[in-house]
Amino acid sequence: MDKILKVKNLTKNYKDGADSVNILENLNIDMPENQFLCVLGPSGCGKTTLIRCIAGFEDYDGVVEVSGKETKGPGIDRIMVFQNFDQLFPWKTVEDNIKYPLKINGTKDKEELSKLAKEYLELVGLAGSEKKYPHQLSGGMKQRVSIARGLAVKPKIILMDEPFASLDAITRRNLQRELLKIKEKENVTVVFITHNIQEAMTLGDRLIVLSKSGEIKLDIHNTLQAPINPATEGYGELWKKLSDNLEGNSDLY
Amino acid sequence: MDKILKVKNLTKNYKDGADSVNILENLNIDMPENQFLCVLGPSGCGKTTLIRCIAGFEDYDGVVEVSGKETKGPGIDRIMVFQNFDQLFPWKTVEDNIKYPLKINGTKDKEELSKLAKEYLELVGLAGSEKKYPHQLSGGMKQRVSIARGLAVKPKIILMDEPFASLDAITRRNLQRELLKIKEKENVTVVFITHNIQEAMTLGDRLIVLSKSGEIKLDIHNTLQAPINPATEGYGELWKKLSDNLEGNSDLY
Amino acid sequence: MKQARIQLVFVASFLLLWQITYKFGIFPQIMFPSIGDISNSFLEGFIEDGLLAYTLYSLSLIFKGMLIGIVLAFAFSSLAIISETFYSIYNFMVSVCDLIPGVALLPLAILWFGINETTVIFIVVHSIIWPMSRNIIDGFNSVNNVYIESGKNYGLTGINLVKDVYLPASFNNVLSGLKVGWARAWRGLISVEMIFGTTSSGAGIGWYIFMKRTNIDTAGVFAALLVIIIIGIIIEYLIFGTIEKHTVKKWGMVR
Amino acid sequence: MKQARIQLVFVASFLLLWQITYKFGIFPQIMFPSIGDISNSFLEGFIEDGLLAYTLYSLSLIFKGMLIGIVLAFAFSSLAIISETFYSIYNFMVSVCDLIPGVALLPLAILWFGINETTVIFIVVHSIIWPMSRNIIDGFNSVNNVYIESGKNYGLTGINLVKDVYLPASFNNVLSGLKVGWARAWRGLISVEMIFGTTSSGAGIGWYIFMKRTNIDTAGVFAALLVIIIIGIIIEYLIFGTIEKHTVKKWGMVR
Amino acid sequence: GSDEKTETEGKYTVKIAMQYGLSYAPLKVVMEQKLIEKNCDNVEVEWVTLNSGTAITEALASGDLDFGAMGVAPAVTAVNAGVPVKIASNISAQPQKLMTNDPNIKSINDITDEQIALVTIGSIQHITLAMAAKEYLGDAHALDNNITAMSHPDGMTSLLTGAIPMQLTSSPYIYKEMDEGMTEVKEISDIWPDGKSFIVMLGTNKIYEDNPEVYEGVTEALAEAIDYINNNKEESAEMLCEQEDVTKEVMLDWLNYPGSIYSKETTGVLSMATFMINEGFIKGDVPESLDELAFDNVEGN
Ligand SMILES: Nc1ncnc2c1ncn2[C@@H]1O[C@H](COP(=O)(O)OP(=O)(O)OP(=O)(O)O)[C@@H](O)[C@H]1O
Ligand SMILES: Nc1ncnc2c1ncn2[C@@H]1O[C@H](COP(=O)(O)OP(=O)(O)OP(=O)(O)O)[C@@H](O)[C@H]1O
Ligand SMILES: [Mg+2]
Ligand SMILES: [Mg+2]
Repeated sequence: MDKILKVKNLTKNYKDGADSVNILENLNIDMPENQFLCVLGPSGCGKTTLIRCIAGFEDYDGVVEVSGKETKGPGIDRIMVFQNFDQLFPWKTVEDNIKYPLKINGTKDKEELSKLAKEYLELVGLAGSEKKYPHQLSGGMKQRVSIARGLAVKPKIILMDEPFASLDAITRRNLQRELLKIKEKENVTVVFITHNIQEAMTLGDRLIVLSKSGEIKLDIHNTLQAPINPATEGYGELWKKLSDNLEGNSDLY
Repeated sequence: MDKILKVKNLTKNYKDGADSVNILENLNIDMPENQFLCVLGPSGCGKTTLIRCIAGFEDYDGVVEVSGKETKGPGIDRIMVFQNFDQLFPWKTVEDNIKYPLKINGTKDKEELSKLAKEYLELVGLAGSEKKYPHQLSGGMKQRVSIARGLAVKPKIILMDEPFASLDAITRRNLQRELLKIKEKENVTVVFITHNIQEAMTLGDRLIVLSKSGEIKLDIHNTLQAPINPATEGYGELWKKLSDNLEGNSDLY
Repeated sequence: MKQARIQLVFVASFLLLWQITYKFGIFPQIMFPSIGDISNSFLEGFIEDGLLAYTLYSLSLIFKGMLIGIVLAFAFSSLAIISETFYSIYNFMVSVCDLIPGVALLPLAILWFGINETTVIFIVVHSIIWPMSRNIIDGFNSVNNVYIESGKNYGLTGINLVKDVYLPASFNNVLSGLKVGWARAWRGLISVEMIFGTTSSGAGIGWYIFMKRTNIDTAGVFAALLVIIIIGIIIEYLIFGTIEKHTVKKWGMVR
Repeated sequence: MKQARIQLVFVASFLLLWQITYKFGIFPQIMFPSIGDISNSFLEGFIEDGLLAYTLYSLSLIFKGMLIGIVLAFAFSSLAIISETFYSIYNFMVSVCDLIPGVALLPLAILWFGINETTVIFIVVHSIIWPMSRNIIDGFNSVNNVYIESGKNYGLTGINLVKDVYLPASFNNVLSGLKVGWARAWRGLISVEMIFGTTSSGAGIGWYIFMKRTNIDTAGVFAALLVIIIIGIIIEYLIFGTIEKHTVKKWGMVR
Repeated sequence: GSDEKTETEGKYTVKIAMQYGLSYAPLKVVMEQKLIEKNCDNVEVEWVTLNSGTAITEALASGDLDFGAMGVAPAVTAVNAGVPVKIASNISAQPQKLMTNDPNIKSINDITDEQIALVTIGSIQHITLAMAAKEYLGDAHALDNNITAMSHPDGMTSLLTGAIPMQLTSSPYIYKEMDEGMTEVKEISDIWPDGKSFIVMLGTNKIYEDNPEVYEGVTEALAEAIDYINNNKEESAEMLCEQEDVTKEVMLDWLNYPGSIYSKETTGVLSMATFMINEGFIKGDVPESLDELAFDNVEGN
């Protein structure tokens, strides 16, 4: 199977002063279609930077290819769910935030749009908040609408930056499950940043750990058998491996 | 010991439309000094709203008392660490963001200020980022600076809204530990919102679970013996109790 | 509304103070008429002097000027956001052109357009396009990056990005620009009407003020200013107020 | 810098176009002098006609006017943020006063201050205080709540909150306001100098333009405008550009 | 604004406003030669140059000015409106002509709806046009709708560039326009022939009554200056050419033109006032004698 996403020799420097350093240096990642890649790494190591480069929001050295073609800037084939709470358009209702990208990408039928908005809002547990404006939502609600907006356009690749960080355990688990379902059904390729090792193990079929200085410290396939939970065979070892590779030592959590 | 914080009959309605509902209704919470209260609850249930009322940023019905005196608006006695990433002043460097509240609250000595800024930045693992502006930080780094800023002023009460949500496991664990140390040393009272049950159990000596509709569903003292980890006696039961009271059912996590 | 009450009290105090100043003869009465005189002039103006026609004529010019000014300011500011090259040029033009007083351009305008409405409208447009562009461009430049990136991510480019993201995201600045532009339009128009008037093709309220001033009819001047103020208040609170309520306020973008 | 290069090309093309227009006699030469004529007038102006003195005088008035205008606009806008009552009044005043053309206020200014520098400065202040206040107030109103809440949380109130939070947080709008104000100050001053005249303490560049026009010395008029433009560019790119670079741009608040 | 002026160190500050242009030449001479200071010991003079009669009138009414020079028509308007001022002296007469670039317009009767540029309504140009209209067309307001208000230079360029067919203006513009081949519509100069008052000096009642010495000092200085110009054209031209930004030769030409008459005696003021009131240009009662418009010292009609 061909690679849908190729990151070749990616080097990123924000060039924001004389002493600015390379955040990422010569990074290489290949992803086949329908892979679910989880990226772990200490705070400030460059995870967000990496997917911003993939999404096309940053200048960088190196090449990012989608389906064999070099990308130039952002595109609807790689949808980003930002780490930022305030990524929804504040001038649009929750519903319209979801409908709008669909509309500009070809779904003109009003009923179809309403149906889709409803469907994805239900998916993230927000049926009933259609008419609210983003400033009327809680942090976690904003995050969920953003996820719904991103999923609704059915991108080839979805780039998610700690999308579940502000969600309670139950909502998070439900969304994890839904995300996996969608991934299979729609054949999406996912790059997913998380700080939660367990989440990474549950979701990813490939796991990357970045070091403090932005290098790939670990890049492995998740061979655990679904459904993955602490009782799954090999869970403990994998957990330990990831945890050990995360900078520093862990004796708790 | 007298109560340092009393929330009496707190009712909050955002009054943003004809069909606006009470987010919180007749809530009562008393906290003695030096208590560490963890608040759990599903996304959108009113946790942020609750501590915003305590902090004095919202209009509400009912009374919030600090050391027996009714509060009127915000005050330096109750420091809030917001859920928002962008709570740092973008026009100040990381260092100045920490120094500034100290300066306006009486610490005039330059060296003293630098020493304090350095100390708290080291605490949150950000030594070396003193001269950066907030827009040059990663999400987790911003969160950590905000925590440092809040702790540095040594408030009587600190209100923390998912402060560790965007931190990796190791940084999070370190900060949890430091927070507990500071709490003991400075005799701070903490209200701490989290979605992480384990975190709540590790940190809180009191645990509150809010229901979807903002009622107090559970309000218990954490009687586990420190150091608390999954092997601690009673850990499993407490975990199950909290988890069961969080709206919905949990069979995973 | 509490606001309206405060404003009413303020206006009433102002009028009272004015009348007291008048009564005590602090200023020569020929230059400082009483409230009564001004009211009389106001009524007389409408009943006898055709003040309504002057007002309507000025309003028609203002609306034409505003329309052209708004369209051009948006078109150019949008272009400036789309193209960096154009940005360099337009930003430069705004800084330069905004400095040139309308009076100084009048001869050129007459040369280009002749002596007619177009010349007046040209000066009005010149009064508003630059400050409005300044507000719009600066507003566009300060739009939160995440909205622009979201927009681009979902496939918006060029004019669509401007229309659907830059514009609503900086709507507060745009409204400021419109308010400043609206005031500038009035001031520009009145100034030009006062130095360049014609009785044949229609005359505006600036001309009316000029006539009253020439005839040392101070009450008449104030009556005409009153007309401008009343129109201004209506536009401010009815039009701009309503727009604000249904946009930036509803969106939680301003207090 | 790429920007500067583009702007240079633009200016060069503009000059070329001007010269071509001139050469082909599209407009009567009495109204449309050549670049050479304008340059000559420019040099002559400084060497023989004391253009420098006129310019400096105008600049001194502008700086006085700007200073007063800025101080007042900030003082009142700050008060408006601190006190809701004052907000209702001041917002109302800004909307109303901004509509009143300086020329129409001239009689009152003469009455209050007599014919002297103060009257001119008064008109300049009137030109800038309202649009600047508009930008400042609207900027203050759109400051992100979390900054204000942080500020209040750390014990800031009243003027300190304005100075340390509102002001830097809305600095982009404030800069817009200053730019618009600066341009308005020039235009206001030139207009008042042109339609009003000189005072006993000196004559400014607007008066210079008036004299040149009266003598149908179009090249002289353009030379004086050139002076204004050059000063404008210096202020824009040196002063405002530098301020922007070291504030809003450094802070990541604008692109 | 008048309070802070008056006596400083026993000196009275007299504040005088003039306008820009050839017609104000005598005041320039007074200023250059410090004639007022020569006439009165205890006087300091503050000169201001404004460019609208209206602003001067307003300053007179406010008490900021003691004297102000302006066209006859605005002067009459001011006195008639009740501003506490009267004419203190005549200053000059200037030729004014209705110039056209349209060879088909030879007489006022040829004018239909063509626009006429003149400096402003209520100006002497406006009133003379109305007088001609009354005389030749039978209605003082017959041409009111043809008027476009424009400053002299703007009007001139508009005329020369063909933007407007006619302009009613005065010297030196008429000379420049004649040089460019513009022709004259005769009747205007007939109705207000050379020599009739053009610019007059207004003084406040206050200075006339409270400070007669100063008042006299100023009017006498003006008379001296007028004499000086009439007798020393060469020197005057030298003195004035810089102000007007022309060569001395040109200035001398202008001063020597038959219509440029400097005199302290008013001519036609009463008739103009009568006309303005009768034809409704200003409201009020027709003055019975010049005394209602001018102080005692003024001679003429
Ligand atoms: N400014 C506001 N205006 C109107 N409604 C609001 C506002 N802020 C919050 N709400 C509503 O109040 C409810 C509680 O919000 P709150 O932010 O307190 O939730 P939370 O418990 O902090 O959730 P999360 O864990 O997702 O942050 C939500 O239903 C939300 O829609
Ligand atoms: N716009 C920027 N300008 C300059 N430096 C930046 C910028 N954004 C991020 N950085 C720097 O790049 C590094 C990586 O940041 P990034 O946001 O990619 O981290 P992250 O791995 O996503 O961290 P977190 O888990 O805390 O979100 C950090 O050191 C940060 O200071
Ligand atoms: Mg990140
Ligand atoms: Mg919350």
